[in-house]
Amino acid sequence: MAMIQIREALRQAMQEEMRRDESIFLMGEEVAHYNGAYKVSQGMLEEFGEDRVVDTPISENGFAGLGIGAAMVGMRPIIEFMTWNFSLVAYDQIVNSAAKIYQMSGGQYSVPIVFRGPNGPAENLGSQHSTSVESLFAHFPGLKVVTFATAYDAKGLLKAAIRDPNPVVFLESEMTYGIKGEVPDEEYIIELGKADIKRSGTDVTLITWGKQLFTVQKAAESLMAQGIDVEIVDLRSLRPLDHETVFNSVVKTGRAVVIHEGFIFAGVGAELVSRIQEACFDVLQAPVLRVTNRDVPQPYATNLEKLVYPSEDRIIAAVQQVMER
Amino acid sequence: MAMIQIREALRQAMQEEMRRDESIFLMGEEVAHYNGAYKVSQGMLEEFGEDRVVDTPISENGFAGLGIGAAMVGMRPIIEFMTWNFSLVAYDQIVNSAAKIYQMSGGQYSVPIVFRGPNGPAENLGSQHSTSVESLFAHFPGLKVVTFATAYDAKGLLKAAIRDPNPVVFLESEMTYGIKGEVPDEEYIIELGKADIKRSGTDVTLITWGKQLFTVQKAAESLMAQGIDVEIVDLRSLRPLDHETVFNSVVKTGRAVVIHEGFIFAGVGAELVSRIQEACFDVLQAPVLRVTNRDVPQPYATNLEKLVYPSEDRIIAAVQQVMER
Amino acid sequence: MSQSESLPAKSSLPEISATELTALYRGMLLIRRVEELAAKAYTQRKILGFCHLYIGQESVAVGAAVSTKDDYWMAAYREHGHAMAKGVSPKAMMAELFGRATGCSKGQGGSMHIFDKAHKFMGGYGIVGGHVPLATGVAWAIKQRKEGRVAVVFFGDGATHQGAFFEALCLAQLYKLPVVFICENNFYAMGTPLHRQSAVTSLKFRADGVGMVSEQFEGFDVEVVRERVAAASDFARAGKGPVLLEIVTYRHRGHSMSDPAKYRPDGELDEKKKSDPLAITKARLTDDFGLVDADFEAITDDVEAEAQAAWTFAHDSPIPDPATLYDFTYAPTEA
Amino acid sequence: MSQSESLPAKSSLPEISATELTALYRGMLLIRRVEELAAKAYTQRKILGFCHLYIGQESVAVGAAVSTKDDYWMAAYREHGHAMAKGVSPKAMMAELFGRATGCSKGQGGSMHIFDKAHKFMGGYGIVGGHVPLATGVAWAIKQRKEGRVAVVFFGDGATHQGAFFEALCLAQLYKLPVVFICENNFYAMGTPLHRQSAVTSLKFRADGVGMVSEQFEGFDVEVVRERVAAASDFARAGKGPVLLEIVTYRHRGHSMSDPAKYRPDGELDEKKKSDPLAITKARLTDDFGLVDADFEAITDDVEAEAQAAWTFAHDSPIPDPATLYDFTYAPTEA
Ligand SMILES: Cc1ncc(C[n+]2csc(CCOP(=O)(O)OP(=O)(O)O)c2C)c(N)n1
Ligand SMILES: Cc1ncc(C[n+]2csc(CCOP(=O)(O)OP(=O)(O)O)c2C)c(N)n1
Ligand SMILES: [Mg+2]
Ligand SMILES: [Mg+2]
Repeated sequence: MAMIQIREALRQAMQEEMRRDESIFLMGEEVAHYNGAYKVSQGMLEEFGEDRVVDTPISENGFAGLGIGAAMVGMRPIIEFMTWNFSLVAYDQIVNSAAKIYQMSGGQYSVPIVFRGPNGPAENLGSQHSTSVESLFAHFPGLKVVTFATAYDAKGLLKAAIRDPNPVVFLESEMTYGIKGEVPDEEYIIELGKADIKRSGTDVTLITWGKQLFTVQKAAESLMAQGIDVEIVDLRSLRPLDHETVFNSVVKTGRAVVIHEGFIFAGVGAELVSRIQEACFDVLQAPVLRVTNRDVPQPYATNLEKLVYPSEDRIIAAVQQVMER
Repeated sequence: MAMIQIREALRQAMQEEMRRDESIFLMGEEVAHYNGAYKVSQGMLEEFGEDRVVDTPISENGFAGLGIGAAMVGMRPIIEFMTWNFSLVAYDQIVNSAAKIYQMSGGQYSVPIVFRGPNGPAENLGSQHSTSVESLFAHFPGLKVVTFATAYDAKGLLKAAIRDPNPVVFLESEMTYGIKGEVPDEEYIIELGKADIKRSGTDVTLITWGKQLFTVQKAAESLMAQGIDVEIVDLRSLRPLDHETVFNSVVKTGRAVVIHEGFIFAGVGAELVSRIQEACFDVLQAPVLRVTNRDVPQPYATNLEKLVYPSEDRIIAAVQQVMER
Repeated sequence: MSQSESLPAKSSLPEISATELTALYRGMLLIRRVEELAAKAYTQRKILGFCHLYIGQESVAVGAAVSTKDDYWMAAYREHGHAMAKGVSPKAMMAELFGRATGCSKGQGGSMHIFDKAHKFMGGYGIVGGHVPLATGVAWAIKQRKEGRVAVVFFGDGATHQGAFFEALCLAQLYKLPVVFICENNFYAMGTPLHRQSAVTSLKFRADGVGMVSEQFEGFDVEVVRERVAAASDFARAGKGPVLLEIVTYRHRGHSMSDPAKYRPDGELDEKKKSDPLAITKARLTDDFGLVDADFEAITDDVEAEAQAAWTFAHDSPIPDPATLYDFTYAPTEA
Repeated sequence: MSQSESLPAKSSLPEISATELTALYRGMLLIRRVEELAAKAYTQRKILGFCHLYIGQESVAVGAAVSTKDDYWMAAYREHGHAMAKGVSPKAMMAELFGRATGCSKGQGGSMHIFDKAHKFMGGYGIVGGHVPLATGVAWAIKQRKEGRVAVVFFGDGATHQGAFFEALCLAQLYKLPVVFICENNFYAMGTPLHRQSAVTSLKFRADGVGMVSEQFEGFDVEVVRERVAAASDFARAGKGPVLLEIVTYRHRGHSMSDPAKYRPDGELDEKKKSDPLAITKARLTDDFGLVDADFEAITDDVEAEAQAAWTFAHDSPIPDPATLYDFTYAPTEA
């Protein structure tokens, strides 16, 4: 086991896969000569050369489409969006081409492509640079949507995403690239579509994904101190969604809170709540609550921005609320 | 009261407002000389001239942006998307410019614009032409999202949308433009954000919007015949969402089914379910169910396509299921 | 702008023979007859949804296919002609239009989404301009794998105002990708004539903005298309970079089956029908290659039989099995 | 392509006077000093998020403002200089960077989203190319209302590969809208030099693809910018259509405060600093208008006081009231 940064874990995943399979290439803004806007692809140009680590102009719609076309004829592109905010100019390509070509062609053309990059807010970037896009993609059958919190999960999931024959939206976070975690020396893959119970508990199920796991874990410590034994489910894959693991947990605890960044309205949290209340109706002791962004475009000023995102306090309050029933 | 087609109701709304306010103009593909791809704008070029009823090239991102810029300096554009499927190439403009400019500018620039056109599937158009976009826009604070089923609602809501100082996503349906309904001779406006109870009942609340109202109404007839007294809530506005009306109904009936076209995953239906289970937890006799598209890109073949959309049968089955609890 | 290079005046193709030109004529006629049957089936509601006919433009697809038989093609939603020119069987295509399990896209795609991997026909697409970037990706793969192929992508005049089209041109030129961009300028995007879509009505100029080689020509004569597309594909195949061809053409029918096309100026259609590709090539075969009425009758009979067989096949084919509904959402993950 | 027209060699502006040029010099210096303070505040974490400095490019915004004082401006995220050139007070801007309630965007926007309606400064925007279409809409309104104004939109070389940019050009030219598109070609989009972004490195050629008048020139000398932007705005104001100007410039700092800019070839920055706009104009004022050291000292003192006052104002201003969190999502519906 080595302790490495998340950016290194992601890089290792790409490197190992690229060594194994010549059809994989990485393309995006600043990924090659600049070594990545957030240094995820550091050194990869040197190892793989300009044909496989490719800088693009600022033409997301164009190069997303380029990747899809290449995937149709058997390449395995990894398309980096400098951040997912900028994927919205390429939205049509992802949801109307990548997600639908396998279906439209009656199964003749699959689209083995990974779109990856940092999702969600960093700090003080204002409303155009802070969007969490998961629900915008997870809405669409034909896409897979994957995210992670730890270095271990980052590497194993990215390798699985690269090997998947379907388009995968892979969501990282600018804020956690530098966080270290243990990663095995030997090769491993984490199957897509499997949630991970990051902590077992009996009183209440906290469901989350991505970097919110860290906030949830901190809140969990306070809650434990208050004698509330929480179970933490880290979804990892949003589509396919491992509702079995979620349901099993809620059946055990009888209570659930979903915590995620991004807007609440028709978010992935809403999907979870809907499924839980349907499957676990008879065991639920309290309504399932959501802790998400406040329903406003993200303001720049720090004091306002902090009010917007899920916080330890808000998570604790929500858990207390469901425990009171 | 006159019986008019929905397309006429929409046209009247635009005409009346354009006569009243010179700053309004209609822009989109084929809206002028061709009189509208679906004839909604029939005759409007003749009445208002080329400066106010404007044909565009196939540049949705461009002309959506044009509308937003014009709105910032006091014009009131109505931007028609030939269908909302094609709005996805303009997604960035709508969610990153229109939705956020009021906020980014600290309230200096409002964006009074209506984006309108047919949403959702028609028949046998395949997967790229059948997307229901409501959740993709309703997700974003800063936008309003409005839809309707009847001619009466169409006119009153479109007039309100045009007068609203915020960007409004206004969703119509190709399939219902020809349906007639009564519309008063005198002027009226329907406030945005108010649901309408299309039928009162006591046993179960059916919540829907847009053209699914008609399927729901048909299902309701069968259900009534089985002795199940349904209440039908037509949301009309998806954002802001009139959850008060919904909650009041569910408090009365204790049961709810949400019916909508489009994909289920993180749809507006999920938002409704989440809010209902939270607000009405103690009165709910059964889980809230959703009847939506099957989770596949829409196939072309009629027999498959029919399986995908919410049907009377599926609605009836869902209602029976919640009634059995 | 300073176009660094222009296409050579002459392609690598040999002079056309009677046999070859006859085959091209037959190819065009087949498209026309199959589409006429499709139109009939549409009015009988055997074909549903949108149905965009290619009638009048056949020379473009058929001429383009000569030099690019083993290359990759993509087109928009008006793609029946391209599909058949590329080798897709009329049966499999007609069955697709009928929404049958035997359709080339298994009944999943319909008229706008004809796919046939065996013939490297990579689809019809419904979002105007949206497929143009895909072709740059195919070309990317070709270049990396040194396949010696080209990617050919067809789109209309209306698509040349889309950001996706522009970005694709930018990328193709930057990376010197082997793409032949074929703009079929039929002067209308639905009901809007080109001069009300664009300030520049010669669309080959779009290439100037990105430094790409381009050429405009009339495409009613299949021999001209054959020759100039060959010149373009020679160029791209040789690694010299992409080419934008603007091929001037005309559609005889409305935008789709539901468009009465009342926006045409009086007499325009009649005038344009004088340059019907079938008539031009028939005249040439008669005048210069000595074909006689009996030859044309034989071709026509043969084509009509093939078209009719397509109808029969489609008509008699089973509709998709409802049990397959979920089979086309995700490709199965290999073990 | 056949550019129908080119800009007149001479604008309607009078010859520049000592007073005017001194004011332009002062304007450029003010931008520089305020940004230097912003950089300092950034390193002290008083300014957060992204912070893109305009240092080195000041001549473009300041020169452009001369003929477009009462016109509408929009810019990207590197817009401090444009904002101040357009009249936004350094205090209100600095307070915005500090995230204060007194900021021109009330602390909602930050460095990338400076807005000031009173000065027709319609914002900085964060999605590359995304604001370019907005300017066509402003121009649409101008044209309909016969305001006699123009819309001026600034963007970088990197934005000229975006579909949004291209579609905006198409629309502006089709409708003959009074827009002056100003591409500030500083040869880098983040770390990528222009020749690796685009096959065409003279970006004025983008205009050729849509038939628009365009011109490229070096913008280090504020007088040149003043004159050529005036020629362009004369043209657009007269209803002759939009213009694309490619103004060659250079940024002295990294892309943003967090970019060390190691990608520059050795010596490039030093070489470019020889054409620092401040130095050029200072020399001209000295050589041709007789300004002496004391004059420059007075200007510098004055500017430094103003910049310092901006810092103090920002620093002493209150942060936004948390109770206002929900006030900026929707404009209130009138009764
Ligand atoms: C992005 C987008 N906008 C609008 C449409 C609706 N639409 C379908 S075809 C068409 C006209 C296209 O014209 P052109 O590209 O010239 O092709 P042609 O039909 O002449 O072959 C339009 C506007 C669409 N499919 N996609
Ligand atoms: C659509 C989009 N893609 C990527 C980015 C990230 N990004 C921000 S600035 C920038 C470079 C822009 O370069 P240029 O347009 O030349 O402007 P300059 O920074 O030189 O002023 C990039 C890639 C973005 N903001 N928006
Ligand atoms: Mg056309
Ligand atoms: Mg630049």
